[in-house]
Amino acid sequence: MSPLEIISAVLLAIGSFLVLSGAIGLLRFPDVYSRMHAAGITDTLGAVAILLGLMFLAGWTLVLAKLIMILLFLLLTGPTASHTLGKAAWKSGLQPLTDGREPAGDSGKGAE
Amino acid sequence: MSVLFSHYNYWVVIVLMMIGFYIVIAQGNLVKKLIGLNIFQTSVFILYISAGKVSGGTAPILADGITLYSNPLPHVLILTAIVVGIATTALGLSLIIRIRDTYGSVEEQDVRAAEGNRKQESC
Amino acid sequence: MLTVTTITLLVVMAMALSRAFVGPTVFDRILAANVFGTKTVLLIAVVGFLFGRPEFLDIALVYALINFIGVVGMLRLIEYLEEDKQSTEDGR
Amino acid sequence: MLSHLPILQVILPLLGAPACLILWRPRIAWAFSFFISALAFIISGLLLKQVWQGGEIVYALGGWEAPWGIEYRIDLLNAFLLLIVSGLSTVVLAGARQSVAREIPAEKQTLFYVAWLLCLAGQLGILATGDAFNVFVFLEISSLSTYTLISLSRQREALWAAFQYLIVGTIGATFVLIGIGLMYMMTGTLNMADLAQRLPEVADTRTVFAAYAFIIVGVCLKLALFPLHAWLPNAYTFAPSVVTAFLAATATKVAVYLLIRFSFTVFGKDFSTFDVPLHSIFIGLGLIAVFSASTVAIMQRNIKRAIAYSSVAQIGYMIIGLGLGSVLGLQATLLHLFNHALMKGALFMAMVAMMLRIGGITVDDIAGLGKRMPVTALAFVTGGLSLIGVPLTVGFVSKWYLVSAAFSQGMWLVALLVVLGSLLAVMYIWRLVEIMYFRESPEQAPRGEAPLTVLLPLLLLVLGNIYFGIDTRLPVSVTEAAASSLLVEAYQGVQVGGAK
Amino acid sequence: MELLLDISLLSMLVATAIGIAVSRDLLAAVMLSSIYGLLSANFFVTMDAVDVAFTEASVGAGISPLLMFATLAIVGRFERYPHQRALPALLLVVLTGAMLILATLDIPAFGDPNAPAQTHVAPRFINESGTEIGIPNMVTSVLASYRGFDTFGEVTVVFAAVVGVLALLGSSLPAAGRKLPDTLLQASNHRILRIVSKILVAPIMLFALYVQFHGDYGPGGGFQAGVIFAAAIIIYTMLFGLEAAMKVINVTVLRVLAAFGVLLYGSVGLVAMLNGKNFLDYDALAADPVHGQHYGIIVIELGVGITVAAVMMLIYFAFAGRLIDRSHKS
Repeated sequence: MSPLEIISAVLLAIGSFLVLSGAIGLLRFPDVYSRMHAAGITDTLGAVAILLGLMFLAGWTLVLAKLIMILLFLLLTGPTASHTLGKAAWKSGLQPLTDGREPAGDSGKGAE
Repeated sequence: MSVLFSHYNYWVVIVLMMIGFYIVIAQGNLVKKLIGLNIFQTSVFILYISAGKVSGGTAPILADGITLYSNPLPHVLILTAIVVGIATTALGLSLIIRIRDTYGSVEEQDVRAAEGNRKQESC
Repeated sequence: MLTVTTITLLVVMAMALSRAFVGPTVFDRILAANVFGTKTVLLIAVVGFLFGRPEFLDIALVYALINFIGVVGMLRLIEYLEEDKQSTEDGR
Repeated sequence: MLSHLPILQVILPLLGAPACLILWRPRIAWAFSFFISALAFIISGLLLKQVWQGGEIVYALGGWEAPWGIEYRIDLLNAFLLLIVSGLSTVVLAGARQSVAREIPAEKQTLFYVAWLLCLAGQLGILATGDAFNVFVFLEISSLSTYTLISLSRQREALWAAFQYLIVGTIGATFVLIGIGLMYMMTGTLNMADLAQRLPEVADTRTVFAAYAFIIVGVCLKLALFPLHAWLPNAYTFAPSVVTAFLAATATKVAVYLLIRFSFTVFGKDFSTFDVPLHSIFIGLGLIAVFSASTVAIMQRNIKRAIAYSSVAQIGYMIIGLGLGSVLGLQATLLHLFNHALMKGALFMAMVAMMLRIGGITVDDIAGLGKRMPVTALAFVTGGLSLIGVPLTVGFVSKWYLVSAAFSQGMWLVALLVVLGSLLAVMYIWRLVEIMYFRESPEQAPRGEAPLTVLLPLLLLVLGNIYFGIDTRLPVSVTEAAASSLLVEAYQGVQVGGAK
Repeated sequence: MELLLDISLLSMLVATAIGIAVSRDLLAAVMLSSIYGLLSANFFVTMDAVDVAFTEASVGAGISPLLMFATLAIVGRFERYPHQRALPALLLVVLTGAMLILATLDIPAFGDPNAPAQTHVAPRFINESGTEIGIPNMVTSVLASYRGFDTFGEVTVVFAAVVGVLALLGSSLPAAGRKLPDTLLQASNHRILRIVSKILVAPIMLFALYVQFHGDYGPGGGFQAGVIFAAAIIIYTMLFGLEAAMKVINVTVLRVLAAFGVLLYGSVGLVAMLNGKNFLDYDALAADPVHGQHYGIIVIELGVGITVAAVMMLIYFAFAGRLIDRSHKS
């Protein structure tokens, strides 16, 4: 294994871990906002790690350029999407879950 | 057992096809019908593409050092079919919008009922 | 490592899919769809390397684009429906 | 340029449609599309002559020979149908302008002609092509434009009718697509002639059987063969009048053509009549269609709907001829394709004239029409007589061939039932005749004939009904040659099959 | 690994399809159908059909859900009745499915390189297209040249669709100069979204051009490029309103462009005919047949791209216009 491959493997491993933890958050967290928090953050960072890992495998080719394009695109759109989503949820009157009470949004107004 | 391994792909596709077909004929909401139609057609596309796969082959774009390619012909056919599918969907959706304008509903039951009333009136 | 990443991504896709099924609010579903979309982008990229033909990354770029447009479209629809509902309620 | 006729036939309307959209003015669009359609008609006449004299014409598109490329293959069968379709389109289009101006909002009239040209191009494309997948593509062109044409009507039910047709039509087309895919998996080719060569090797597999079943069911959905006919009466009743005239005269013909092409050319007579019990199914369904649809037709108040149900019945006759599976039976079907186009063209064209003057088409609207619009009423009656199959009209010719085909195979029961079915047609036509001639007109009912531009095409169709009923040489000789050329190869196949 | 990918994608597809069937919230159903599109596109990638994956992603997960969302905004979000005639439908479906499964028992095994589909017609495309057409992407070769007439038909289908949509919804398409009350469509409260999208519009169009002209060498081509180009305009329309979009490009121009693309495609065929070859025989376009093929493919792909982009924009405009009409009424 060349050093490049080792770096790439490490990055891929980090990415996989982040993505997986984000997904667990997406499944296990109690309300939209916390799920958004879990998914939004890990999603972007995980994607960055995985794409970086792939870049080390690609070498100096057109593939590298395309990977960078994808990375830039994801970096730009991922947070924007999360932000807009959160804003839309808030505007629709969905309340975040606080101190253990039932989330008001669950099958509440937002689901209608 | 060998049949299972060599054909399971097709069988799953058929199950998909039949789910789509079921939505088209059993569900009354017109938008849902079109969604079902989409699933039905997409599954047929998957059937075609599965038929073009050659095990060990790669995408049919010439590259150095690669000798085994999958069959490009089904890909071409399905490209055409996908376009036909979206054309049908667009037309169907605009019909639905107009139906909603005139009948006030997009449920098959309501539309049929409205039709029935009119027929009785005219008799 | 590519294999492991692929499997992880598949698992994550399945999890996102189940969140999209369960909901419960529509924003959960949109979030799940968004997560699902980005994972698809990554999967295509990784699979390209796994099968040794990584030059088809154009597709991944299209996925990312489509995913973004889809999310925006969904959100606009929700907002439209909300406002529509409010305006009819006001009308009453 | 003569060698390019097969493709010119199709691309003229195909390129005419976008050109028409750019022209935009409705009046110019009408003139332009009429011109294109007439050109296509002339070309199809030339093609028929070429095929009659020189045999099959093959045209490789893009210069790639089949089976790698797509080819057009014109034989007598499709040359004959090309002539019917483009001819009827031209005649109906000639009388369409005033009717369209009355029934369709001004800003949509151009789109109407564009859709008409696309529909024509689609149908001609289906007829001319020798490639199974190309059939699917052109099937969809004609279907999409047909949905558009139907939905352009001012009646609100047309929207629902068009949607129903869209769902059914798409399911049908997808079934055809499945069938083509299964055939491709078994043979590796899409070219019809090539398929015909390679299918016998795998004819005894379940896959090929299923492929055939899916294609037949898909086409029959389009054809509105009983019991898959539910969409047709609505679509025909609520579509704009000229569209009904066009569709009734051509769309079912194209579907029957596909049935013949796939059954006899692609799969071969051996397969479709020996491996699959097709004749009994077709004859049975055909007879049920004749009786059930005719009975329903008797009870309709809207005469457009009555004649639409009669179309379902007439499709039954065509299918019976197919089911007989003999040269004579096939010839009867082909003759009936031609004759049915003439008589339905005349009947629906008469209704175009009525709609233009009276604005309605129910039984009450046409009371006393014999006095108010004598020419139109007479034309309608002549078309009706032809539908019944009275001697000296075209309807008689095809019924005669059908009955004698049944007799020659000893199926006297089928022959008897066919004759009985005609009696039902007498009932629904007589009812309309009675209303038109023996009932008093309502007070202040509009009177006076439709303008000459509508009457002339109508009279042309009526004259066609009578002329070809007396001088039967042209259709009979062409259909005879076409039918035997389709089945003679198959007969050789029978001998091979008998030898093993 | 391929087997694992295959199985997991297929099972997710089945799960999604069932989810669509049972969901009575149409919004969820459309969302799932867009996921279905993504999944099947993924499946196409594992089946080596990169071009198809490209198209399916942009159609099945892109345009078609967008149109459905617009429709839902007009017709409402929930299904009103439970399934009707569920039992007969189920019976029919099971019967058809059983027949199909029986049919598959006799087809060659999945991936079999000796299946007739792989040995009869296809080898010529794989082995000869490199020298006969001279471009590496076989799918483009077959699509644009060997079966160029199918593609001509495909463009015509797209054109037929826009004719239908204009006939049905065209009256809501404002003529130039009409004031549109589309505050609802302007999303003026989404400042970040608007800025980011505005930044993205130009690169997306650039990417569309890349896809258009790179189709000979990789996945892509006129259709995909047209869809992506239209997507850029659609995202702009969604955030800045129909009026703003129509200032950029107006309906009459789009209508002419939609027709022009088809005519461009056809005229390539006619030129070939005038040069004494058959319709769409690109050999006739240059002295050297391979050059001729290349020119022909570039021009017809351009025709496809123009028509598809114009048509998709027109269709979306017609839908959005109907949305405004309706909000204006209420």
